[in-house]
Amino acid sequence: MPSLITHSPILIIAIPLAAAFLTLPIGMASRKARNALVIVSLAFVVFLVFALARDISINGIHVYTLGATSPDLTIPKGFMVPVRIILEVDSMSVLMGIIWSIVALAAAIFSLSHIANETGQNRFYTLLLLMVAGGFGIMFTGDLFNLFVFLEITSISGAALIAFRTRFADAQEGGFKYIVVSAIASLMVLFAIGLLYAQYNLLNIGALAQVIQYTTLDKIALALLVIAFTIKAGMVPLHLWLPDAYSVAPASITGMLLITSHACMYAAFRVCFTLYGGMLNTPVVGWIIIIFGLLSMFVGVTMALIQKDVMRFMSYHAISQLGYMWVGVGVGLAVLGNAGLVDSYGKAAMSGGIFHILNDAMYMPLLFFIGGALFHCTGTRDFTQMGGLAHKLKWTTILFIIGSLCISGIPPFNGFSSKILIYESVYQFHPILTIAGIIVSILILASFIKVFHSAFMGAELSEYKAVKEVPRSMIIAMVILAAGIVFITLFPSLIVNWTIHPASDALINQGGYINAVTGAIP
Amino acid sequence: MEHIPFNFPFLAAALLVGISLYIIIFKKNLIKLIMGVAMLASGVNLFLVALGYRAGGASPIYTNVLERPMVLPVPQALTLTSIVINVAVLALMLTIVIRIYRHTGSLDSEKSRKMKG
Amino acid sequence: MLSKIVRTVTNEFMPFILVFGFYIIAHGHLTPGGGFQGGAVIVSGVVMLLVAFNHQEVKQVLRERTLSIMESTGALIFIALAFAGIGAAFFYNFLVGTPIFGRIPPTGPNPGDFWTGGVIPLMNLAVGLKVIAGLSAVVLAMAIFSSGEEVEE
Amino acid sequence: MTFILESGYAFWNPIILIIVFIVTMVIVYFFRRRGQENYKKDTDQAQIFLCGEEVPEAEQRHVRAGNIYWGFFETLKEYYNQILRPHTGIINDYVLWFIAVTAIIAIILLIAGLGT
Repeated sequence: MPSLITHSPILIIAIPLAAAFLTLPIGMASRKARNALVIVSLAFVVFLVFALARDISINGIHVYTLGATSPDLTIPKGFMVPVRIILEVDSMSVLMGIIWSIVALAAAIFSLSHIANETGQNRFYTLLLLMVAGGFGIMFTGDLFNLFVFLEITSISGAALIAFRTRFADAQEGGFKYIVVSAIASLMVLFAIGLLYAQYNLLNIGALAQVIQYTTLDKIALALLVIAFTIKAGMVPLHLWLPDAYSVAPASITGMLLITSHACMYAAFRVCFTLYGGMLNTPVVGWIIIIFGLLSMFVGVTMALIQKDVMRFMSYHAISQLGYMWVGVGVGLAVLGNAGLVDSYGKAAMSGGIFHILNDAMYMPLLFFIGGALFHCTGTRDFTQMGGLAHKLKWTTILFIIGSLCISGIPPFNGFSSKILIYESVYQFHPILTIAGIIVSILILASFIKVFHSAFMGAELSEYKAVKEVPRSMIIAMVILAAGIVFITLFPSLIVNWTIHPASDALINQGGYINAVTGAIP
Repeated sequence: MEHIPFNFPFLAAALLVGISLYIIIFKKNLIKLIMGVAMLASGVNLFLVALGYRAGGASPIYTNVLERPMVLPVPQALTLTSIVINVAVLALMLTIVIRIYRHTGSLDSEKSRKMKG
Repeated sequence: MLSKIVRTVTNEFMPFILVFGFYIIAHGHLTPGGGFQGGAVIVSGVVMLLVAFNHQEVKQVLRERTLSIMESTGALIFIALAFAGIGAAFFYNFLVGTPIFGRIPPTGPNPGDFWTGGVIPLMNLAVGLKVIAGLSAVVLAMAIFSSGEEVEE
Repeated sequence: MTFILESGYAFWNPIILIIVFIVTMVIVYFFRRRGQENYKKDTDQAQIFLCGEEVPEAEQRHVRAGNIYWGFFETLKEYYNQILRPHTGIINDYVLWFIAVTAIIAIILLIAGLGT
């Protein structure tokens, strides 16, 4: 057991990777065995992530060096700097890992029946598991170049999965847009890595953070990195590809793609706080992040109001929810240079933003899954044609009510508890941010009332007489996420104290991240 | 490498990146767009390789016995990884474009806009 | 299908391409090259076959199912080799000091000893297998696609 | 303690809200029970009265999503015309936005991001 935890950072990445290549030979023999393999490996990963999280909450940052004689030997004998690939997991990374593992498991369970009638299912699960491995890689790596590699793994498998249902022309288009945007963004990340490597001869984030100077080239590298991760996360005005790609993917994949957006957001925060943290004494970068967040909140929700496609509607809401997190964490970044302000409200704002990531990762995939369930039942994504579905889809209706109350921040659901943390702390930085947040919240509620009324309420329509309740595996997947929502709703303080506050501390504590890699060497 | 000399490879890399961005933004043919992405990748790769170059350096292979300083091998390893990844990206892009062509019968990016707004 | 001359030349060249590709894969730990490069060389031979012959004929030799299994096997060998070192750490080079590829070369310029590198040559072989299968499948799929024929899953 | 979320200025306890919600529901139910006794289901009392007009079928009465919030969109027509303009659906434009925003942010950082 102790050695399992010691090796857990790499096992969490390697087990989905190994399972990905096992699905093909096993799937040729038996479909049931393949499904069991996928579910069991992902469930084991969930277990490992929780064990790792417990270990980190006790022992602090977990460092794992690949290929060394001992996993904690970050700097080999005779070297002054880390040369090997290093995984570095702190409280923030492991929080993202928890989110990703739960959503991936739910998405795999949802896929069992959602894509049951498609061809090439073996490849679907191969790509899904590759995407899981890539996502964990983004979250856990302590090395800039590996960040790029894992980003590309996630983008390639994500694009292939978006275009997976080859009979739909729009799915091909969405997949193409996604891969072009991702490829260009990744190349920009590589360019920025080149700029940093040219000056410091280092690729490790911790070691780079120790020596970084904030020269002109560093500023350009910062702009390239932040904007590349921003477009991958899908913030306004760089969000244009996001609804196109999300609305055509299979619903289980849309839920996972949302978490890859969160992962890219995490990467942007990691670059801002850990890599450049000591240099950012001006609030400029913080304000850039806040403005992206504000624009996303407003444009996302107003664009969602006029949508007719249910998945597209949810995608715009996803953008608007990302805005809350950027505003919360951006306020923390803007006051980072001032220790007094960080203590008085900066840290609280960051906690709110990070708590909102966790909440969003529970209810947004749930809503995407419900969109997929509606598509599964009615054969259309256009909710202006739906009506009276509550008569047939009882479970789905209840889950939709939970999800929509959460996203609009209605007490007592968890969406409210994170939004109140953001509102109260952000108000002291600038009151307009809180006002904007509340207005957007109202618009979100209005738009969900519209969908709920038109799709679920009303008399039973004749064209949907034959609709049956969605298959059991879909309901199980949605109930897993809903159970997460209920748990966070009932125990907000337990979650905040156990995961959220350590996560925001980990982002602020640049020295701790550096020390974990460079150790005693000054 | 405290100081990067202004020399030719960087100029070529910048030129490649510039041309490829022009192609990606202004050419409406999807195949040309993919060529633009491939060129962008080449530009970035050239930039990376050029970073590791040292004037008069030998290739970093120990089996060629040369008593000269070697160029940095790390950027070459990075470039190689990036090339491998770009092969996968390009193959996927081309496959999807073939599918788009099957569905719409056109390679114009202005015609393949089923989703907007 | 191209003329008889082209087909004959292709047939004659194929063994040389295979040998050269395998050389690059096997000497990846000593000279420039490795799994991907050698695999790409061998796949260039597959491309030559596709040009000289019809894709229907090539498809009968390189079945999609075989290629998939080859690809998965290559990846699994790679991951298994990485897992095998987990006694120390993932990717640990556990073959150093053993008779298989275990010799330690002298530091500095040396003529190159094939039996060095530990797991690296083995990993190169695994990667080569994967790249050969994967890239062949890509090239074959493109050829079938562009001929307008529908691919079966 | 595990139920109470301290935000620094106030606290938030979901259990209190749930209890209040349940109590309110009980009160509402109590008042509802005291409603008119003479209301009967399945009689003409339950029929819809539409100024004497013929009442349409249940299916026809459903208000579809396209008709909801019409006034809101009519008021914000100018805003929506502006905001829909970048949403062209053309991949080239997406990349143009990306490059333009990168350039702007880089210039902002070079001018204003003085750092230490």
